[in-house]
Amino acid sequence: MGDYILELKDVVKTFGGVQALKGVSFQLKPGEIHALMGENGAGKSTFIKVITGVHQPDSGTMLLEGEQVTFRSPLESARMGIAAIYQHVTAFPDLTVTENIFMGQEIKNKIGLYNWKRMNQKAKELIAPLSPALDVHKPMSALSVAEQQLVEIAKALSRNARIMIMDEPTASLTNHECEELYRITENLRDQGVSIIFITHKFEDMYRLASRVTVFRDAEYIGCWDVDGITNHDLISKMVGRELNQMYPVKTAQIGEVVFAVEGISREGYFKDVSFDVRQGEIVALTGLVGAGRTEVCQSIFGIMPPATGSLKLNGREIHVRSPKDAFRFGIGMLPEDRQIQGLINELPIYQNVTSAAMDKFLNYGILNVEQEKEAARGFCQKIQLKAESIQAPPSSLSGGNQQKVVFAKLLNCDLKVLILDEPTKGIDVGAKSSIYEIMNELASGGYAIIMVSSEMPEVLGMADRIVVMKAGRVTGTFEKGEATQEMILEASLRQKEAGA
Amino acid sequence: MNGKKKWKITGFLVQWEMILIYLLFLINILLMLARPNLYFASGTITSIIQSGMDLCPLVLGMALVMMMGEIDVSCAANMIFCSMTTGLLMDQGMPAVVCVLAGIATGVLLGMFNGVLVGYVGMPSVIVTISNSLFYRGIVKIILDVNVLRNFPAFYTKLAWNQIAGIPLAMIIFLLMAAIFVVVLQKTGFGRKLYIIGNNAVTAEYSGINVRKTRLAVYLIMGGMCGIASIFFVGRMGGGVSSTMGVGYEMNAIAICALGGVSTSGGKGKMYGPVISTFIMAFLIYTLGLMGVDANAKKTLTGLVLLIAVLIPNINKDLFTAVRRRFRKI
Amino acid sequence: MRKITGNKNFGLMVGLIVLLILAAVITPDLYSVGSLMNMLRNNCVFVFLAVGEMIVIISGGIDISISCIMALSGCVCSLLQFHHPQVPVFLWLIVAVLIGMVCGMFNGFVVGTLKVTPMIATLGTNYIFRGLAFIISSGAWWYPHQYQMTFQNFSIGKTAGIYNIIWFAALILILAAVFLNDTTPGRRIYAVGTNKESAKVSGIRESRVMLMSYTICGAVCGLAGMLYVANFAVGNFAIGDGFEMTAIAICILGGVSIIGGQGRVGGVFIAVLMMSIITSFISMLPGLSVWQDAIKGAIIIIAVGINIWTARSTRRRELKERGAML
Amino acid sequence: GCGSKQDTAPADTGSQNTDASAQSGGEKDAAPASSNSAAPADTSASGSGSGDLEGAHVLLLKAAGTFTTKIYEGYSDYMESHGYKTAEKSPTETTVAAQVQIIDELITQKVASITVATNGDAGYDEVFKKAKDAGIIINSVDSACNPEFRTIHVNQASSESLGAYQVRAAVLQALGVDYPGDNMEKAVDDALASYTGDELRIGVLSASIDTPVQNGWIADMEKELQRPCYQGKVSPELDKKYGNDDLTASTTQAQAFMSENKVDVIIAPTTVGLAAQGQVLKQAGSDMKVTGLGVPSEMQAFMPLSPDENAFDYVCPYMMLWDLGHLGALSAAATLAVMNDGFDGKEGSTFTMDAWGDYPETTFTAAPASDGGTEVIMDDPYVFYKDNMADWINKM
Ligand SMILES: Nc1ncnc2c1ncn2[C@@H]1O[C@H](COP(=O)(O)OP(=O)(O)OP(=O)(O)O)[C@@H](O)[C@H]1O
Ligand SMILES: Nc1ncnc2c1ncn2[C@@H]1O[C@H](COP(=O)(O)OP(=O)(O)OP(=O)(O)O)[C@@H](O)[C@H]1O
Ligand SMILES: [Mg+2]
Ligand SMILES: [Mg+2]
Repeated sequence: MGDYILELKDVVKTFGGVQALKGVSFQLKPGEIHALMGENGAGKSTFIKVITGVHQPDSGTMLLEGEQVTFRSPLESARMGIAAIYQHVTAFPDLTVTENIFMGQEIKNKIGLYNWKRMNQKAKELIAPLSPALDVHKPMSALSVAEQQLVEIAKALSRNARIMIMDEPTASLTNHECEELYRITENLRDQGVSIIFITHKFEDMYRLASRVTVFRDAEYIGCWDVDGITNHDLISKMVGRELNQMYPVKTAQIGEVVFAVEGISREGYFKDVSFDVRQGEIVALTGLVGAGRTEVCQSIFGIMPPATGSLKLNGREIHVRSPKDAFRFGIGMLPEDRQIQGLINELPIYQNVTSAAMDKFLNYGILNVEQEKEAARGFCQKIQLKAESIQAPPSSLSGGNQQKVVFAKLLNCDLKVLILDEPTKGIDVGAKSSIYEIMNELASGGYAIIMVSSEMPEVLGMADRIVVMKAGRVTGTFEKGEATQEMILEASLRQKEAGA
Repeated sequence: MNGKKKWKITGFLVQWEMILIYLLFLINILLMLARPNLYFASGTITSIIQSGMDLCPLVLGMALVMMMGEIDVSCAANMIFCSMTTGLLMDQGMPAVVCVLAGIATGVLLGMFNGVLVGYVGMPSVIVTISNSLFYRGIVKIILDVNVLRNFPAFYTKLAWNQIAGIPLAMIIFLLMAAIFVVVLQKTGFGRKLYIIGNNAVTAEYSGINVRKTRLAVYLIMGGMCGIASIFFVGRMGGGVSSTMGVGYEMNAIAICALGGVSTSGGKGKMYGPVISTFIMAFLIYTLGLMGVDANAKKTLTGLVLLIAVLIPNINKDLFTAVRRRFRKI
Repeated sequence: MRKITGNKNFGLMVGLIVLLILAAVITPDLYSVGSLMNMLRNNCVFVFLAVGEMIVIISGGIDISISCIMALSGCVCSLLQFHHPQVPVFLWLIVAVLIGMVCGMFNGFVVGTLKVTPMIATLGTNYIFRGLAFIISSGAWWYPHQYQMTFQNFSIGKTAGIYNIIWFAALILILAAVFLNDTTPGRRIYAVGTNKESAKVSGIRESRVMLMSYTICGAVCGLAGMLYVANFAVGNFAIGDGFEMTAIAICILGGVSIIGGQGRVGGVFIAVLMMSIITSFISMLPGLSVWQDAIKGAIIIIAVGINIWTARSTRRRELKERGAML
Repeated sequence: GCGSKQDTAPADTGSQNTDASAQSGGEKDAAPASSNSAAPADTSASGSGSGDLEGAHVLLLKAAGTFTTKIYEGYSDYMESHGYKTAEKSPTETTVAAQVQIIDELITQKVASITVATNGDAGYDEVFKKAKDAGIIINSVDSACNPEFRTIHVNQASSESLGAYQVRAAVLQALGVDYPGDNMEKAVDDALASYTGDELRIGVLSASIDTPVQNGWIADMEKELQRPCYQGKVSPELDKKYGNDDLTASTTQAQAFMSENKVDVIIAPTTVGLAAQGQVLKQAGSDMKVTGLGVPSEMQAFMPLSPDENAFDYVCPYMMLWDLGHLGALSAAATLAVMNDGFDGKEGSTFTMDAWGDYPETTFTAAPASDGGTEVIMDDPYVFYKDNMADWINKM
């Protein structure tokens, strides 16, 4: 039995009526990096939570170094040397970075009180390799999503665990930070830590993992050595069917400029940002963490209107003071953080879908619910949403399917310009490709699309034009053909604007 | 995602609003058994219902406010302020219609003040309305001082105390208003917005809902309902008002809404709930009174009933899933 | 300078200073040592209530029943010390705290374990505790001659020239500050208040933390009840009616976030001072007795407004600094 | 002339309140508390607990408390000795709404009569109308209700005399004059005639701002101050503060009086206010005096208890009230007169109260009241001072 540090057999977990795990098995060797992959809703996150004791399995056994164990709370697993970074950032927004890092393993002085000084100091040391400028005294809520993710990583690292589990840690990181994370992860492995690494990105897997386990529809599909498996095989194992082309061939006719951003600035966020987007075109907005892309999008969308500069729709200047205005002008946005900005977790899916354009279903002020459901059903089919029913709340869906609900919401509005902030963050290959498909279709249908993305292949694969930002300024604009990964990276590190 | 969800009788029978109805029946049966002579005497039921109607407009408004995830602790003070406006204008000899409308307009105005502070300035509603409660009542105390207003339109007392064919007038008006509120909350886009904001105000904002305006609108409605409540209240109080009246009514209104299944954190519940629980409270308190329960024991019991009632849905949910699972196995 | 204006309680402190100056000009009598001490002494009860309420609010709950816990403990202590004068008085201190703890535990159980919304749960127990207080006291009042001097001395006796009740309040403030800032259970309260989900995956049990915060709140309010009756040497089941609202107002004025996760003892302390001064100040202005409520309400709104405004301007300044770096 | 009759009569009444004194047993100290706690048990025994109130006579006072209990003892004693069922139904909160609710319940329960002390000036009209339509007799006691609906108001003492008594006592105390016996009016005239100091200022610590009966007394205090003997000697303006009959509020206001040091003496026409003010002054060791309306047992810590003490060693040298039990019994008599003897409360009409305790059979005449209705006045206010306090603290 000594072969495996962690072994799970026939683990079953149900939530109400939903079977999240149907008897899955899994083995982790000491000192390996083991990738866990699978479509959205395959049960990966649930599996992790069963390991760490957040959820208790209905049946099945878990062996830690050959000994059978059961964890009734994450504290118990932590005590046994298992650390985890969960998929949805599990930060305490009002507590400082330091405290978040040391939650559960506080440093205390002789009489049992917190030693804030030492904790702050150690926190700084832990976070420095990941993000040197981060102020550990700041509350978590003041950080961007990516920065929060970095803190979560630092927190897991501080545990000195034997087993480290990371659930999509790279989902909101840019290439640069991913590299840093790879380095750290490899370091850990070299120190003998066993690592489970959940991801939707193949490059993560190739780069790090020696073995990969695939789940599909709550079932265990198999485990392979990374060396012996091809991309194509893996995808078909994950989706259960053949998936030929990740990025669709663009069919859209690019037309006139629909929407132009001219020299907008907002103090402390971004300065003098200009770009435009044409009918049928997909413009990617990329850059490193904290480049201010999200803020530019929010400005355009009316969440926090720009202080100076102007927006032009079809050549006419428009004033967008609120998202309501934006929708009226035909500008819609898929926000970065779907949990906080995109979903209404307690209301049924169909009400989520119709929430941005309820007026369509109003008769003399009364909502026509049947019509609403009809429309929602249509959109959900279009994006292949996996849900029990459109009456179910989004909280019962997996991360990827939740994102699809937000997507369906935008489809329901009649838009001209679509802003997609990290549209495929945490979405599996199957869903990703169908979202690319949809984007392509929309572009063909005459939409102008602005896509914020940190994933280089996605940027290169989907965009007609690429706008790179660095520290609140545009540092480069590239046409589809001319851009390479190196050029983009160079631009995102460049000090001064180079001009388009 | 498949087709329509089937309407299930079991699901219908155990939903919260139905449980409230059972509760109402239970209290009735209790009273019927304990005091048959009183229960079947003419006028008893009418009196009971009338006794619970003095704050019904507050309940309706509060349900909207709570649905949105906010609260209004100032409604009782607002209500007294409205009564004062009407009363003072009546003393000036203004036509009754003008006075009543001015009273309601006052309510809307005070509601607007709440709404602007909550919606536009971004203060938490609890603090805004607690301090405005002090503020509004404080002004009433300053203006009225030791004086009492007794000059109110005659229909006030008729509304609260008269009946048509044994049916209390106040109840008829209440049910009419309740019908409007049910439609507004359950059927209209406006109502849906309240659910959305109550669940996740940020998402609401990103979905193009003008959250500030909606918040303001709800507080305006609440203010208006305070104005209307002043009619019911002053009527019930026999057409007289002084500065300290109606203290604690806001808590009663909140308790009734909570009993009705409206969550204080927003986004949950239906309008029927508070409507039914308005009657439950009336019956409960009156019944305890008729059974000779001492005024203080009455309070303790009311508290227990409130607690047990809000506990039922939790127990009920577990029970329901257990039952469902068993049926599925068969 | 920036550090001062950037402080979360800046608005409050400005308000407090303005009030102090105003009071000094208009009612200089307020500043005689005796008046000041009496003012503090009689408002100490709000220190207890607000600290208790604060702990509950930080954990993400709210407690409407605090004044009733206070009344219950006040009644029981009054009754006992009257009927059993031979028992050493410090025992009543323990009794008071225990009664409060039991009540608080019940609240915590209903909120934490049974998962009833805090507002409603404590609205319910509010009625229950007050009713119990009535039943225990049979509606009777206790008057000064019915209180032993040793019992009264808990509040009105002096140590080092300062009333004991003020010492108690200071002790509670310090304990609360250390507890909330530097101990694991204290930080757990913030953790649960700021994000329940995260707390769950960090192995913090929400139900236990809620139980703890309500129990502590209850204990402090129980103590408050005893010291309150000892202070005034008058007691009945109705004491403290409506204090919960004042306590909540003080908390929010002191910068405690009503949705949980944020709040500091210092802010609450300043807020209590401010409220006490307002009350005493207004009651000393002849003819202004009826203005009390209106002025209190207006001041809370304005103070909270200033707090929001300073928070915003701090943020603006931060952004400006960052803007310079762009 | 206020005195000699009452001086003896109420003093003997103690033997009448058999319940209370029996309960209080031998222990002197324990007496007030145990009689307090015994009272609600009495209440339930006499009907309210058993629930069926049809045909019962109900006393509905402002709120539960010693004051209420003592009045009800007299009321039920008189009623029961005449063979009638009684109940006491005072609310928990001193609010109009609570009383309206209770009255409505009582109507449904078909009680025979309601004797009420209202919590406010307004708010009862409709429910009283409903009660009248149901044939229920309505009288008021202590705090009058709308004359349109009551048959008679049973007033403990005329408002004028209460106003005047309290002002006189206050002025005398400010001048350091001990209770002069029956003629306070003359004593005030004498004392002020020789007074040459600064204009005296009187503070009033009242209950809530809209308590009608208190406002009436305060108005009558101001009227008393218009008398020529006060001109230039005592300020006609009263410095009014309101303690809402709440301990903290009353104490805060009481302390304000002390800190401001602007008034020379304080009148608290409410038992809660008087005790609060007494406590504040006593604890501070202040020279300021307070008088007003108080219950002896509640005030024993602030008053002289034996004739050989110096009254001015205490913060409240003397104060006044009336015999609460007697007031209850008189209200019962008035109700029975309306029910059985056709007493209609018209001005000049009379009824006879049977001998009760040591009060002999007395005939009362309905006189016009200031609110336009009629009232019977029980007596002049009764003054408690060092000679009689010791007797009274066990009885009231
Ligand atoms: N707390 C829960 N209650 C009910 N259902 C749940 C819960 N958590 C997960 N599920 C369901 O369990 C299934 C597996 O979800 P899980 O989050 O583990 O998927 P995943 O593989 O991590 O997907 P993704 O890649 O999108 O993160 C989904 O169908 C989801 O809806
Ligand atoms: N709530 C906040 N408080 C303070 N600063 C913030 C906040 N949100 C974002 N920022 C700052 O604004 C800048 C840009 O934000 P952000 O990181 O969201 O940009 P981005 O390019 O969209 O990056 P990404 O989407 O990869 O996170 C960063 O410096 C970030 O630290
Ligand atoms: Mg997942
Ligand atoms: Mg971003």
